[in-house]
Amino acid sequence: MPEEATSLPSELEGATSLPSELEGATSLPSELTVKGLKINKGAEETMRELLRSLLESGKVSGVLALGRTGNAGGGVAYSLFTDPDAFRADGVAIPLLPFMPSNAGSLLSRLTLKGPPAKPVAAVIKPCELRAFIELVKLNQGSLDNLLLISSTCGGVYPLDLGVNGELGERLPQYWEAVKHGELDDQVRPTCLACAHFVPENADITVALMGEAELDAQCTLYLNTEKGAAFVDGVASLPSDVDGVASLPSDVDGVASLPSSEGGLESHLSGELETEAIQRSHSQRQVHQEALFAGVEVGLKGMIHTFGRCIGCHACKTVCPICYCRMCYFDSQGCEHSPEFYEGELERKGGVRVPSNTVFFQLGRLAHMSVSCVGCGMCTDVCPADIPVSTIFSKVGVAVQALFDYQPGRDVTEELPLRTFAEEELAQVAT
Amino acid sequence: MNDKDTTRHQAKRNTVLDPPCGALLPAEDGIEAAFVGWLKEALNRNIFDALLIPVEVPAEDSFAYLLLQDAAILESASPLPPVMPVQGGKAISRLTMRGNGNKRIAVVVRPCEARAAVELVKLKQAHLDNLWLITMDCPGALLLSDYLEDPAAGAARFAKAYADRRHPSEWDREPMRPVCQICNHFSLRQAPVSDLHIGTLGSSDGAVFIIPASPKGERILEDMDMPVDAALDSWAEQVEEAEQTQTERRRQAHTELRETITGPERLMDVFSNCINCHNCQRACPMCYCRQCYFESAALKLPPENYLARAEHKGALRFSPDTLLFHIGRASHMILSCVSCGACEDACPMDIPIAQVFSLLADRAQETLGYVAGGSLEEPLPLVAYEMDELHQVEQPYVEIYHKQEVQDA
Amino acid sequence: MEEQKFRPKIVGFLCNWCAYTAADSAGVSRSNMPPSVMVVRVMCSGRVDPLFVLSAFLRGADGVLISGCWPGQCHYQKGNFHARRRAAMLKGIFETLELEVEDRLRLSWVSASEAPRFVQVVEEFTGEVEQSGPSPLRDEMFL
Amino acid sequence: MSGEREFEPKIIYFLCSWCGSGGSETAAAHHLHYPENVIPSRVNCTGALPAVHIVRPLIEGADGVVISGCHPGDCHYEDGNFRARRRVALVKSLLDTLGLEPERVWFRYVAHGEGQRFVDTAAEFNDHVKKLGPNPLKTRSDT
Repeated sequence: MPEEATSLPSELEGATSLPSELEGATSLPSELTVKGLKINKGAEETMRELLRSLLESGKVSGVLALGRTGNAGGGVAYSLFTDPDAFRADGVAIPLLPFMPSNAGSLLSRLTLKGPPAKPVAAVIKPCELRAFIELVKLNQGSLDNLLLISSTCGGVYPLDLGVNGELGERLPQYWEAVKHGELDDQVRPTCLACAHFVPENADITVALMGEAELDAQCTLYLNTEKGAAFVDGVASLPSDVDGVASLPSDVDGVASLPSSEGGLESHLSGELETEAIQRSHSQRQVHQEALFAGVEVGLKGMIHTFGRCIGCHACKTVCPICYCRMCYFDSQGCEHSPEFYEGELERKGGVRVPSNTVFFQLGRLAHMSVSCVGCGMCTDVCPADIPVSTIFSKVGVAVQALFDYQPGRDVTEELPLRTFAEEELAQVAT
Repeated sequence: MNDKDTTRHQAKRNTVLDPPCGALLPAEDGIEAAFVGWLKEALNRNIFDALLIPVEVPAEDSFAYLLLQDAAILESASPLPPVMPVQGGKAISRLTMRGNGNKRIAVVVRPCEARAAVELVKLKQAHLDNLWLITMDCPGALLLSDYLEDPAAGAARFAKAYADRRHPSEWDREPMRPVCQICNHFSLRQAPVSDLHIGTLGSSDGAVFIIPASPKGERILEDMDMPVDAALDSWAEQVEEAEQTQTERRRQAHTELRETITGPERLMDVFSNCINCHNCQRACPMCYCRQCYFESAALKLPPENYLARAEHKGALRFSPDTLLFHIGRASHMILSCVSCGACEDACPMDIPIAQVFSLLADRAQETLGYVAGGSLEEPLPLVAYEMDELHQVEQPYVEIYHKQEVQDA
Repeated sequence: MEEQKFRPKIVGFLCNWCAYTAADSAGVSRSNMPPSVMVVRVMCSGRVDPLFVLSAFLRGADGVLISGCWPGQCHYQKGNFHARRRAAMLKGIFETLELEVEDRLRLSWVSASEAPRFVQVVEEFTGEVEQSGPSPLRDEMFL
Repeated sequence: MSGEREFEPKIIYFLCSWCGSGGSETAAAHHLHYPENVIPSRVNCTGALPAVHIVRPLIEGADGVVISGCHPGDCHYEDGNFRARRRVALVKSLLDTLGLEPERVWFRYVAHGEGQRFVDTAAEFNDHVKKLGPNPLKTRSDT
């Protein structure tokens, strides 16, 4: 019961004093690398408790997380919660729901576009959303200041269709069962099945989900940054006084020894999060990815086959977190052609599609954003013509990013590849 | 003012077309084939220079508007495809937004697409001078998502539902999109905005009517050496009958719909799944703005604003403008809404947006005495006004408050 | 009876300071070169947005030539380095999608004084494109 | 928590700069007062008030919106108020169809000299909205 939980005394002790029967966090060397905070509550409950307590104590002024909408509670949308009650067991917030109605990276960008919030705001987002946000920050579309980013080792999300026809709720038990075994439910989006980056990078706090057999009863929070540790520190309701549960070092020294976020956030995944389950899932998803990429219809014929049924709604662009331009070139005057243009094309080819620029739009968008494509899959999800946009974009993204040894969302201090260069490189390109 | 009144009334009177006669097009081998053959002949005889018509895409899983002048491409053309992937009005607008071209182009569209084109002309987003609009009695279209699941099966479903093209009472509207099921502008009579209309209703075996609806259309039939001498009584009769049933269906559906959407509680249930992708706006032929207000800087606010609103409500849905977007969009385009259903086709969350908008459109257009796409002459309702109208929205002034104020003072 | 010889259309984006000047001086010195390149002068090869290249291909070009100053000689110091990265990216996209146009995009450094080199680049590239024939993207209706 | 306190509506009062605002100035000159929770907002002409700006306050936190422009025939721009009337009719039709209380929007002409009428309108609308109660939209978190 949350009410009880709040009244529990804070049992913060040094990390070194963790009882030995717990593996994972406790098996680490006593000094600096201790980041796993083991809690004897389920992951869902832990999240609720943590967020509720953060709001209640005023440590954060708001929490961006998924929540139910509508009276029937049928819909799911991200919301900016300020009322701690939303995170009670019967509250509307559902922070860990495997569903992505929009890429929260875009939402965080919208929130912080005009500057960081005056008081901290927490956000519970998925690894790909986090990567997207890092890219957006690099593109000057948001700010990391005063944000507490909480993410989890992701078991994928369900396609939007499942949220519409109400199957989402029914599938959840299956989903969590699979996640516990470090597996993926086969109904999650193909993009997720093939996701190579399901372990969050740059999160202040990471909730371990994949392969956590006991995630209904206990969970581990990895405090990757000083910021993350500082926020969790003092959350009374989390570390319980039940035997065998680790808690965070309360002394400042212990906290300070955690990896610092100075000079930008960096990935500080330590060995303990790279569990066997995660590694297994990694290789499984790699196989999926290869199969998925191999299935892309390539060549001009392939493009026309794939994008022939495109209705030109540009929804893929609208939901794409990286496509932040307020006025896309393909919606601009540059793409509003005169009748003479169409007549010229008609003379040349004998026939011309109206509206034009179907494949041009896709290739042009690739040219503009593929170096930053995080492979979140929103584009496929939202496509009313069921075009596997994301598969194609990921495939190209991976290839193009490899050219520049770049990984979107890896490091906020890393320059965007098209904004930087090395004098001695790519000599083979110029002839 | 008198002048204005007369023109408006004339415009309104003109909106029911009753040409006494049409031409007959033999169609022993199927209506589509006959129609396409006729178009091919017209193209070969240089009656038009080019055609804008839905053509099956190479993957054979959908249709796209293609501007063509090579008659060979017409083989894969479909004058009445089972789906409406791109609203034809939008295609016309893309083609002619910068002015009339030099080529004479015949455009084959559904009636709702022709009405959208007319609205777009009034909104200065299209030019029809060098276009010939050709429409057909339309049974509706399938939901795009349903069709794409299995295009071949979809095409078969569409063909079956529309097997008897001559009797609307035989049309099975069940497989069609909800907004098509309640469409009462499926023919030309109430919105004679095309130049030629293919009347399948009430036609006899082995022939369909080609009905001239404008002097431009008459000239084409003349040039094609087609005598305009077939009486249209049976067509008019069938259309009128179907219009009545459809109008009744529409009224009933709208009454039922109102029950399910009115009030903030129910309304927010309708929009609870919305993901703010604005795809309805993107697909809508009337939403022509290059930069939509709802994607503009006007709604990009500092974090304190969002947090303050969240504080006030306990939480703030994010992105925060779901309802504002839908009502606001309605306030921008609803008077031109032709209930074409493009929005619903494009919605990834299956929100019955076209149905809601068709209800809003009917009522708003009724309030302002306007029919979207009804005629080129009638001015847009927010551009025109009458001095003596709509007094019901003016709040009458009652002196009672005056007295109170004096007492207070 | 002979079929008309295929004459490729190449769109050349030439930087104002180097390649364009080289082309100009090649013309002034009456060098012979194939009339295949339609020149678009840009202030810097770094000005060439990937969309320029795509739009050239999709609207009928058989080849695209981007030509600017040698590395280290850019009038704007680093524009050509950016151009090189963009070209690499475009080629990466073309290769991944197997659009068979990656060899139809050429990036060549030509300094202002290298008129003969410009002629050579145009001759070479025109020859290559002639060999490969018309671009597959050229006549496709459903683009 | 604040259930005990009397409901004090938040009202946006759009005033055209020639008549409505003039009315408020006249009211000020006569030392008439109107409820403090009525927030005046000047627009150049009611005809220049987009329909969205009537809807937006209702969703983002207001309990009512009232609009005052010149009397028919008095518009500084000749016909702005007639256009405004059509727009208000449109908004009211939308709100009515969606069951969102069109009575939260008022449209009443106030001339420059009619200070009393301005004050009365503010007071009367304030009472009217009080009777309607809080706008249900403004407390919903999922709009």
